[in-house]
Amino acid sequence: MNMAMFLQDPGLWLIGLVTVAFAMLAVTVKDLVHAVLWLGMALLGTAALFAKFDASFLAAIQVLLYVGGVVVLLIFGVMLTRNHEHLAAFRQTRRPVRAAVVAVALFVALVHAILNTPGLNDAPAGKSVSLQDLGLALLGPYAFAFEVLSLLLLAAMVGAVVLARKRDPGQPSAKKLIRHRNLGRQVVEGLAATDEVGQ
Amino acid sequence: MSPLLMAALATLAIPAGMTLLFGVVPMLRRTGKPAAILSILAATTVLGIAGWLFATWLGNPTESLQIATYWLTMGGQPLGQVGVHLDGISVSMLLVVATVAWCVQLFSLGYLSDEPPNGLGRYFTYQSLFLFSMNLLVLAPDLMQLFIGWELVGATSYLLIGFWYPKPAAAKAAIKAFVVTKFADSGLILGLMVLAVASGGFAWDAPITPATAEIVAGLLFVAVMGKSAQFPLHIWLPDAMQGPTPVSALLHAATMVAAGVYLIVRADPIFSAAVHVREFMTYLGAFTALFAAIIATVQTDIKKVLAYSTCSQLGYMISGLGAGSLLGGYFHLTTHAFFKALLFLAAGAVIHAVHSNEFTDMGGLFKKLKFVAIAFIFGSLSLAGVPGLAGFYSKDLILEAVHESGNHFALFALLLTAGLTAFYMTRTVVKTFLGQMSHSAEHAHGPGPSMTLPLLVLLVPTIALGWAAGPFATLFGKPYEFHMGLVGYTAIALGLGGIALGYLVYGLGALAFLPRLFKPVATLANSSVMDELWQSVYEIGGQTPSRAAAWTDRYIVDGLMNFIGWLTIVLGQQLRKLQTGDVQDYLYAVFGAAALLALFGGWR
Amino acid sequence: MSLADLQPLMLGLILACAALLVLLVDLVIKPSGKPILGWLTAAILAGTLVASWLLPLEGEVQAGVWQGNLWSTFLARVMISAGLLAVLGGLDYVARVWPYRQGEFYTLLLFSLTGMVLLPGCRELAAFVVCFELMGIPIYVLAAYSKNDNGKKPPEAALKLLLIGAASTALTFFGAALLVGMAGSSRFAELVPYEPGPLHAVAALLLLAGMAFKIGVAPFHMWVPDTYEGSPTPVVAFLSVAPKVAGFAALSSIFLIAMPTLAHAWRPMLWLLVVVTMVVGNLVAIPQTNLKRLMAFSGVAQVGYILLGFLGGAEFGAAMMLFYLATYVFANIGMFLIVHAVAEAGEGEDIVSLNGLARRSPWLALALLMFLLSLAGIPFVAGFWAKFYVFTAAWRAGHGEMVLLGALFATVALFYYLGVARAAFVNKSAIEGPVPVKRPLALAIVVCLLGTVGLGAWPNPLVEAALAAVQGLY
Amino acid sequence: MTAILLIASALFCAGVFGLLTQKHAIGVMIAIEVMINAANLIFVGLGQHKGAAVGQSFALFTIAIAVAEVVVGLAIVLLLYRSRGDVQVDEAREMRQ
Repeated sequence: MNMAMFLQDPGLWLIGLVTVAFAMLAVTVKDLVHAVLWLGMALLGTAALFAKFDASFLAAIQVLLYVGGVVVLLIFGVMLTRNHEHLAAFRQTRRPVRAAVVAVALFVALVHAILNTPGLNDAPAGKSVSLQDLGLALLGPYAFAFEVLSLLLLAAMVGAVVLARKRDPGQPSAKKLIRHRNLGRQVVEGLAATDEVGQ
Repeated sequence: MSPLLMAALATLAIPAGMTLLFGVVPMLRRTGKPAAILSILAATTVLGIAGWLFATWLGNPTESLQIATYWLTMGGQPLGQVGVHLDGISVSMLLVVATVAWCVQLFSLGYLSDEPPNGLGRYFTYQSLFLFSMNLLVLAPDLMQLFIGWELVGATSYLLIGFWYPKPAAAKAAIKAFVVTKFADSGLILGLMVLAVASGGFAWDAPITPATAEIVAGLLFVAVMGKSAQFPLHIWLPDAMQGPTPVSALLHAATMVAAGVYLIVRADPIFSAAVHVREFMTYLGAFTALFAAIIATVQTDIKKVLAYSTCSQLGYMISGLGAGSLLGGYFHLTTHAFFKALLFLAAGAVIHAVHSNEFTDMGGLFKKLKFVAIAFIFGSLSLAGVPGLAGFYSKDLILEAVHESGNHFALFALLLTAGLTAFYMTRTVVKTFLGQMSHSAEHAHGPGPSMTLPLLVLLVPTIALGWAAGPFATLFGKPYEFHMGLVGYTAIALGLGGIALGYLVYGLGALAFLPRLFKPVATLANSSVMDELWQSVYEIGGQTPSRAAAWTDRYIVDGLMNFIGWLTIVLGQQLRKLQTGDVQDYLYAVFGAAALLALFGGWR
Repeated sequence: MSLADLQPLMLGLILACAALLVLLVDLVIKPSGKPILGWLTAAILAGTLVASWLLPLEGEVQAGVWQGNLWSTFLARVMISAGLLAVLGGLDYVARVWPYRQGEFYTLLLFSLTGMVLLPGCRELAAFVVCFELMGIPIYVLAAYSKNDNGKKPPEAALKLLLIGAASTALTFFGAALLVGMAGSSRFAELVPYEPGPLHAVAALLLLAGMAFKIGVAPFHMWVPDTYEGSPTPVVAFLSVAPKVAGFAALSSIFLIAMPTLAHAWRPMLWLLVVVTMVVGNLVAIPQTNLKRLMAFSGVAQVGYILLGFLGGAEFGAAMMLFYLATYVFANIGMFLIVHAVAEAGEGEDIVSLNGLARRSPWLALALLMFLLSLAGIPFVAGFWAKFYVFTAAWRAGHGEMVLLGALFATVALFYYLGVARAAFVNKSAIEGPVPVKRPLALAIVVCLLGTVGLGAWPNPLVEAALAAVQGLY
Repeated sequence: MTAILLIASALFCAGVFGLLTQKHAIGVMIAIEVMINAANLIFVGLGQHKGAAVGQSFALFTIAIAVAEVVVGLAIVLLLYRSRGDVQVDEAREMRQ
């Protein structure tokens, strides 16, 4: 990265680097709750970049859906699976060197390819995509994908519900089952007792 | 459709129908004896048809008839055929197969008389299946159908080797045969593929360049090495002797193992273009012949002797075909089929009588089993190449051809094999039928008529087929004239010498009255000294190489196969450790590979 | 857009509606009547399969975003058959083990099938990715469907599938983002320029890595054995074939349609992956003792052969890949259903649990043998022709070395396939009496057996159909 | 465009690093979200640069799919927690080799 590239658009670089820093924090800090919050910050940084790209609708979606949805869900998950005995929410990381080798290798490959691919720095098209364009696209060429997406969300919802619920509708409750089993045991024990008396 | 083709189709339909009948109606199969008789009747019909066809072809040897339909296509282009193809070669082979199969089925009726009805029915189901498969192979109009027959006879072979499958050795032998021949068969599959890609079909005489012919022939020959038990893929054949003896006679001596030779004869247009492969065949065949003959001299199991002898004789055929003598290789296949089937069936009668395969349980059986012994001795003489008997003529053709091809190594090895063959067959005859009677031999009982009749039938071609070499040669459209050269005389001398030596070692060495007869000599050198002398000469001169060869066979060849197996297993166990169960390690694999892919993609 | 414009999508629409229908029926039905849901699903799938011959399914949707032709129809038939066989095979198990969540099971299965059926026709990356995920997400759920009933294994199996699946999705997205961003379009035809740069190659390979996970190419395969072992067997029967078929369809459409100009980048890598896959799959299968794990590695090895067809050049190779997939569906589902039947009889899922099967249930053992022979590529069951044609395709494309390697490993594969056969035919078992097989399960096994044996005797029609289907790809 | 690509690559590789170091299942999912976010950045950034609606549309689909995966993923993590009492991915090694 040279100075000229930076000076072309310093704002982009600043927000971008801050976002990357947030992301690094999200995957390295000790406390899992903090990590989720740092993830939220990184997502907000991305939203800021979206806004900078003049994609305000996407920025709003990013804030609403990602920061408002995913982050909350993840915190929820952390709370639900917090193991009070081991304090597992204080997450440990491991094998940072090995992981860094893989990540850096991938990064080197990407950077090398990016810097060597011609035609990436054409002049921008000039027109930016408006909300209206986006709407037309979603109901035009992407209507098929959009419809399939609705099925996907439904499937995910059905799946998540079926997995997360403790008892299926119509299934006798655990308490009832235990009562039945106890009843059975009492009967058996009672019979055994009568047997003993008989002898 | 001509009645000849109808009849040929019937040779396929009748045994196939029997197999289906036994398979679909278990009630019939489980009756045992009635099923056996039905199967034998079917085999008789097939034999009759084969005889009629053969007689027709003797009158008109160059005729060729075919009916076939396309069965496989590739990209809309017709590729494989099914049907029957009749010419001099297929018709004569059909007769050989039908005769031996008929004899073996009849013999089995007596041999397996102790088998429970259920097992007997199963046995004859397999026998019918084999007859169908072998006929399918023999009558194939192209290589693809031959391959189907090839695989089917292989499958029948595993079923029959493992017939007594509760016996662990039998089950193990069946699996060994399966793996080894399957490995070899991949050569056939690859060869077919190359042929299909190069010529757009599987025809015998597909138009291909000599270079392609070398590849195809080389790949096909790998399969032949497996099926026809050539070094180093012969290792399954001795183990295959775990099957019932009539099975060994039919599949592992006379017909199935000869399928490789038959394939080379059929695919002659391809093989004759492949000069280097043929040269290799000459060498390998000769080497196998010698190698197996040496091992045969130290075996103590009568079936193992015959099994190695089969390897050795197949080596003869391969060597002859490599030297360019189509007639020699094929004629030896024919004569060998008869006399080796005879030998195996006679051995079967012996085993049936003494309930053991080991020489130690035999000896002096000549008195008890006169006819069997005579049959076995004639078979041995034919195999040893005694002039006038069938084996002599066919062996001579091969030796002459190898001599003409100028391959001195092969000629030397084959001549030496001729002597050794005579030697070990004499040893077998002596140990089985002459000398001291063992304990179990004293209780031996003679075979019934269903076992004697097949021996009688097989005895005829064993003695007389050599005289029919002339008419036989016309099937190849070649003139035949018998002439004896130096090679022929050498072979006779070696054969007779081998017999004499064998008798000296095993006959005279063991005869107790000999010292008494020559008392003065015996006082000088008592019999035990003679014994030991012969023994030590034999040990140094004969035993050591044989032992070495047997050792090589067991530890090097078998060992190599085992080593490859061991290596795959060890590698598998090492690779398995990568599967740690830790999902993060799996992610490492995914992203490590992704990073490598990306690095490659970016720098390319 | 009128309804007539959606005609080519009809199979997908039927399946999506069926998923919703099952969900609705589930709401109103009494718990005791819920097994009807399985039969309903099976009937709908059978009906859809028949409909695939009756309905006109050719044509474009939305100016070429989706293309219905013989290619998409052929694959849809294979995938629907796989779904039908898995549903039939698992019918009694689902009703017995999860009596109160049968509706969701079939709904999710149908959703997954919808994604698969829609996948091969996609000619645009966004739709493609969404269909790919519609196929994947329900499978994560199905893999975890035993929840906490069977000890610690099922959640772990699902977690491994999910984490690796989600990470692969991220890879796919990133690759897709690079390609779409650089092209400014997500149409396959416009995705890669005539003279691609290094970043195009990197993006294509990241996409390959992301999708390789789904079909279980080594080294992206490592979730496969663990997930197979821990997941319910009827789910595994489905999971082991249907997503693989769809994954190969996806791979073909992306790489053969969109990236021919990048072939110099992905072909050598694919070559390498085939080698690694064959080595790892075949060798690691040998020491396995659990049948499902063994089948998992066997599946990895099979993927190596299928990829060989893909590698084997354009039309002929792709067609033979289709043929291989079709034969694989029958043999592999058949194997898993037999494992399922034996495990249901209370014998467990190890190879030793098959001991004495030939004496106990000869017909089941015969079917097992046929499936094993087909997987091993022994003549003359369906799998032999599959290997034969795939090898021929590779040979034609000049990959002689791969043919030799494949033939070598086909022999190695005999070790473990014969090991299974030996358990069934040679080993003895203390247990007597036949293995009980429920009727729908028996029906599914018989269909698999007929398919395996029938295609072995007469492979021609399917070969011709596959060759015709490939015409639709271009 | 190069700037966006470089920043996104850094973001993606940060995600990869996290994916490989986290011991907690939810930590792994956080890392995956970072990676998907990198993809979104490219979709939107390059799409706007080219003036093509495909970028933003695709990003929308991606976000929705990511949410769906998180939802199902959390349900599975919950199952794991119920069966094991913790959700450390390196502890869940019942099945291996």
